[in-house]
Amino acid sequence: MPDLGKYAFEVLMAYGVSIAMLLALVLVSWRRATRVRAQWEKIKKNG
Amino acid sequence: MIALLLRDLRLAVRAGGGFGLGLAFFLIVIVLVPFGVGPQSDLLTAIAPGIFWVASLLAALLSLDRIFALDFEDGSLTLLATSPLPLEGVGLIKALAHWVTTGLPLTVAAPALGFMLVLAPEAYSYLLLSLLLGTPALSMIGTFGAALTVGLRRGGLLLSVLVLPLYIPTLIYGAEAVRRGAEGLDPSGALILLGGITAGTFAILPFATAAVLRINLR
Amino acid sequence: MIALLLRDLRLAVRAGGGFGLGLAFFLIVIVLVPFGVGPQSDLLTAIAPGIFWVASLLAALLSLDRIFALDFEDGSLTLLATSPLPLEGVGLIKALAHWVTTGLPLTVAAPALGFMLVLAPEAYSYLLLSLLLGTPALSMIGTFGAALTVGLRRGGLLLSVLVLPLYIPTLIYGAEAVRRGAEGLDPSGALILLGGITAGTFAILPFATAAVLRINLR
Amino acid sequence: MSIWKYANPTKFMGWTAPVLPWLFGLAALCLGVGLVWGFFFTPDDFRQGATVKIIYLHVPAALMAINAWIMMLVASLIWYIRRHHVSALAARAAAPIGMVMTLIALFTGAIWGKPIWGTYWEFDPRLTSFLILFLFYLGYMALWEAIEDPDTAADLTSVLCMVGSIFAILSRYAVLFWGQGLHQGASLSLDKEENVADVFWVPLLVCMAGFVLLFIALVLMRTRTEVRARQIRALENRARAQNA
Amino acid sequence: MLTVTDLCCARGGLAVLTDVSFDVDAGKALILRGPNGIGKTTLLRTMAGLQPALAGSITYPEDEAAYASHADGIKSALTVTENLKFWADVHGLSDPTGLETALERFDLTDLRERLGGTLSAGQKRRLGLARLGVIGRKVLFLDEPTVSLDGFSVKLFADWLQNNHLAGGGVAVIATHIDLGIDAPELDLTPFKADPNAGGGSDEAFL
Amino acid sequence: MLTVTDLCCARGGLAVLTDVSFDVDAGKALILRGPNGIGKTTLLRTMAGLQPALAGSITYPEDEAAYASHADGIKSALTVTENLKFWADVHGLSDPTGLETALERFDLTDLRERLGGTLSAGQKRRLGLARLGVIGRKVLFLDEPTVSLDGFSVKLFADWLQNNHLAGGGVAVIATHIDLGIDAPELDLTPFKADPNAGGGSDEAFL
Ligand code: HEM
Ligand SMILES: Nc1ncnc2c1ncn2[C@@H]1O[C@H](COP(=O)(O)OP(=O)(O)OP(=O)(O)O)[C@@H](O)[C@H]1O
Ligand SMILES: Nc1ncnc2c1ncn2[C@@H]1O[C@H](COP(=O)(O)OP(=O)(O)OP(=O)(O)O)[C@@H](O)[C@H]1O
Ligand SMILES: [Mg+2]
Ligand SMILES: [Mg+2]
Repeated sequence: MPDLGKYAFEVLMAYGVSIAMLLALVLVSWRRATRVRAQWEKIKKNG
Repeated sequence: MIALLLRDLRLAVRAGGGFGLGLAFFLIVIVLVPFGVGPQSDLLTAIAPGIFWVASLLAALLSLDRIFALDFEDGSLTLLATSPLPLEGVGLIKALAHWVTTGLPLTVAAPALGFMLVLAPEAYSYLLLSLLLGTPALSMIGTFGAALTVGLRRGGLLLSVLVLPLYIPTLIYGAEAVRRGAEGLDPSGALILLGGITAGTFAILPFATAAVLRINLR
Repeated sequence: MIALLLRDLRLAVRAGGGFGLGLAFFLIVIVLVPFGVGPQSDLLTAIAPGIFWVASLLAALLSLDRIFALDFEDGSLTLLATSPLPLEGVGLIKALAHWVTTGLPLTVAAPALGFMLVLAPEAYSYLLLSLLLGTPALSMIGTFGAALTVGLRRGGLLLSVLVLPLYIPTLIYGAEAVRRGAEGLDPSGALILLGGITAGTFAILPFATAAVLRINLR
Repeated sequence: MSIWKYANPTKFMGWTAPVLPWLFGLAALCLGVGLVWGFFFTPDDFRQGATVKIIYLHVPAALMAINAWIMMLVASLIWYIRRHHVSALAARAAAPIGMVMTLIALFTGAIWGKPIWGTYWEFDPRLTSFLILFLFYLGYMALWEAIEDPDTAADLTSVLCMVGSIFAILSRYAVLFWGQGLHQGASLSLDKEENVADVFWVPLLVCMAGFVLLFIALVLMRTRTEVRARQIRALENRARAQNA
Repeated sequence: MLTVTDLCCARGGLAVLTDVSFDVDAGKALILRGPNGIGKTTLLRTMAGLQPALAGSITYPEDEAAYASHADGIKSALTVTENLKFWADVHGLSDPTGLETALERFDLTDLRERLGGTLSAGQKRRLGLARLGVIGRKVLFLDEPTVSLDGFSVKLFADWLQNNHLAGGGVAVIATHIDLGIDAPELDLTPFKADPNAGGGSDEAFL
Repeated sequence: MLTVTDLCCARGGLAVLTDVSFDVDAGKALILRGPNGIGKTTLLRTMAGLQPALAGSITYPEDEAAYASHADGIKSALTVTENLKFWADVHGLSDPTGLETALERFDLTDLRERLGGTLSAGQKRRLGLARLGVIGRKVLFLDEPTVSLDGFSVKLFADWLQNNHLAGGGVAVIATHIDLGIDAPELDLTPFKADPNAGGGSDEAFL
């Protein structure tokens, strides 16, 4: 862990929140992708 | 009654993102003010409490005309009037649905927007509290106004003119509470009065709303 | 085209006082701000140019959804689309009618309301001039927004969300011109840019409006 | 055979399926390397201290926020002129990503501002124009959500995107009218003398590559989802027509 | 079940119809006829309690009236089922079989998941009529119920009216210009037209 | 005068009708028939140029089409005369005699100073039809023009259509469920119903 000095809070906060936002975006996209795909396969199968 | 509330909320969500939009308008008014007033942050801090309340009021106002207009135009309101639901209940539910789609999201979001107007840090909690206490009154008063103007074309603008004076006490106490909070004074007096206004409007206005609706449906 | 303009103006006058209402809303916003912000006059002087412009913008905004909505609902718009009038012309005329009923009265009245916000005396003429130059752009941009959302229920709120970011340049130049006037600086740069925006919107947006209307009428 | 054939929905679904995992892998690799390098293995700036490390998120996010809008503009034009469905759907898919990028840039910028300028928020032209960009994303997405018919939605949002772009540029110049703000100008110019020192520069480049790759991967994945959703809609419509 | 005595009704401040009297027994329908503008809509709205009568009396069991006109109260953003279910709920009848029956009787089963806004004119009308099937009201006031319906759908409606509604002891007053194919007495309103000089209405005080 | 060849039209992303072809000569009318939801409205809107055709061609003299549906474009705040005059002006025909004739033919003379909003359903419809009389268009696409009209008014309309419009060399395509009493060929649209599997429409790309 590097020494972030008196700005530790700011830097960690920036990294934490940004990475969380990116992950949330990926997660949301992926969840919707799987859900829509499942729905599509169901419909495909039924006719 | 629950059926009506659920239907209204569902319609709000389906027809173009209901929840988000009242909020979005609020956000945009908050954003516009600095564009108009200019970028000096001490000036913004000074006007922030007032602007937040004026913006909530305008966000509430803008969606008022839709409270009854759509139901009036497609005939639902006539059908509701001949249904077993009392019109007082209809008025109350409509106000509630309006608050849930407009006042509530705006209240929750306001603190997050404080930075835009460089709001004083002490004022955040009072902003939340005053909006929570005051916005239901805005919805109820607005519902009454919407009922007054429901049959009229171009009712929207007339509605604002009728409703804005009725909004003034709520606005004054609401903004004053936040301002006192920002300056470190005791805002409890203003908050109590705000709560009183809300309680009073909900006690009286559903009846006025129903009376006015009956006249407009004739 | 003249027939359409006359009809729209006549409808505005008949259906609940068209001319008066945009103005009344403007007035009421100007009145509300001191209630929200509190009565310190130097603070009001500082924010007056911005508030005047924000209020004009909101007054314009509030009546936007009616530009096409009524004609759409009663079928007139479909009939106009199959009439010999080009839809570009319809868009232009609608913007013009909106300006005459909203922007123009507001421009004329604004200087008379200056005292409410303790506007600096030097700024009065620039307030008038900037509103005269800028409000037509607000109407034209708003007409485009109204055309975008014409088919949608609850379009009113969505419309504001779409239109407000488009209003920002006009707002900035307009308020800046008045502020510079108030501070005794040279506002001609801002005024020229304001005029440029108005000219530009009137050159481009009627076409976008027509395209969008055609899509919405499908 | 032209490149347009890849814009056919079925073709599109075909060629993106195998590409996608690679793109995600590459994006994760670049981001991981870049961010770890930036966070752990770069020195502090002599003036800003540890806060320079924020640059590895702030700058790529800011770049992608603008580029996403440009991509949407291009996609909108393609839809409007050539009516390739995938193009419209890709524009729709990109908007939320662009918005998140804008948010990241705003957020990291705000956090950075506190130690450097002493305030989280200031109406500086650069900052303000990002805020306006955020509003444009908001309106664009709201319009997509509000319209029932997908083709109408595609048409209207593409016109909005075109008109909006003009006004976004106008806004950019309008905020400059307030005068020069606190934010530094572009220092990633080709003229290397004035650039950020190499120690910061290389990991920054890696991060930027990571953001670009992530953006592409996400757009493809989200576009695939939109295509699927349209396929479902089409199948349902057909089933309904058969019943009626 | 429905008794109207010496009813006068007004529209726009002017008396339109005077001294209308009739009786409708349980299980019977009455068809209102008359040229455009004679006052059929006005009469129906007055009977439904939507506007006050100038004079005369209307009696029917309380809380049993329903009114239907061109404006069906159909929400474009709700599906057919949701639309119907809402009205059933408002009337306190959330029993799903009633809803199913109504969907079936008005040939809406295939359209049940369609949004209200995507129906054709006649399909919308059928939905509006199906509402009458789910609210369980006995006294119906119907204003041109079969506008835009094709022949088959008109029969569906007549059938429902006769075999479900009337057979169940309901009554209906229907204004229409076309032939519904149900056997019911007709009442031509032309003789009841108010004399323009007769007064009545809120304008009278000023004449 | 009006030629439609192999027309396919779509609604809500799905093909509704395919391969519709017909000719209407000057002075003739065509009546469209078909059950609710078959696509009459869609066909008329496509022909009027309000929505694009999927395939096929429609030819008629340019700037001669007029479309009329339930939504008449009547402004409640304008009088009957003002409403008509507006549409005449928009079509560049400000000649007052045309307006007078139209008022007379549709029995609106007594109502001329009434506001649009105070008309009864049938009177409104007559006003909507009178609009067709003042705009001087030759190719009319009419969607259920006689909804809510009483027998007498239907005759007025049929009369105007036959003796003024068609006799003057116009053509008309009319969708209706009732009998208009004009002698014109009928076209049943049922055989042209699009096969749900056939594709077409914007959904096709996704199937
Ligand atoms: C919310 C606030 C902020 C926003 C919206 C913002 C926006 C941007 C944008 C758009 C860029 C890319 C410009 C380009 O590549 O030409 C950028 C770059 C940069 N920003 Fe910010 N910024 C914000 C706050 C800050 C703060 C507080 C700092 C710290 C002092 C900062 C430092 C930088 C630096 C060092 C760059 C590097 C790229 C360059 O110099 O061109 N930013 N910012
Ligand atoms: N907006 C829409 N989205 C999807 N489908 C639609 C939409 N509007 C209409 N439809 C469907 O398209 C078909 C054709 O509708 P259209 O309105 O043309 O029928 P119509 O023949 O005019 O019927 P009617 O006699 O009831 O007026 C119908 O099955 C209808 O349900
Ligand atoms: N708001 C109003 N103000 C003034 N007069 C009105 C108003 N509404 C209707 N009228 C008039 O009242 C009379 C009765 O109208 P009503 O709508 O009851 O007729 P109707 O028998 O239903 O006709 P239709 O068969 O055309 O529907 C008509 O002459 C009409 O012009
Ligand atoms: Mg009637
Ligand atoms: Mg139809």
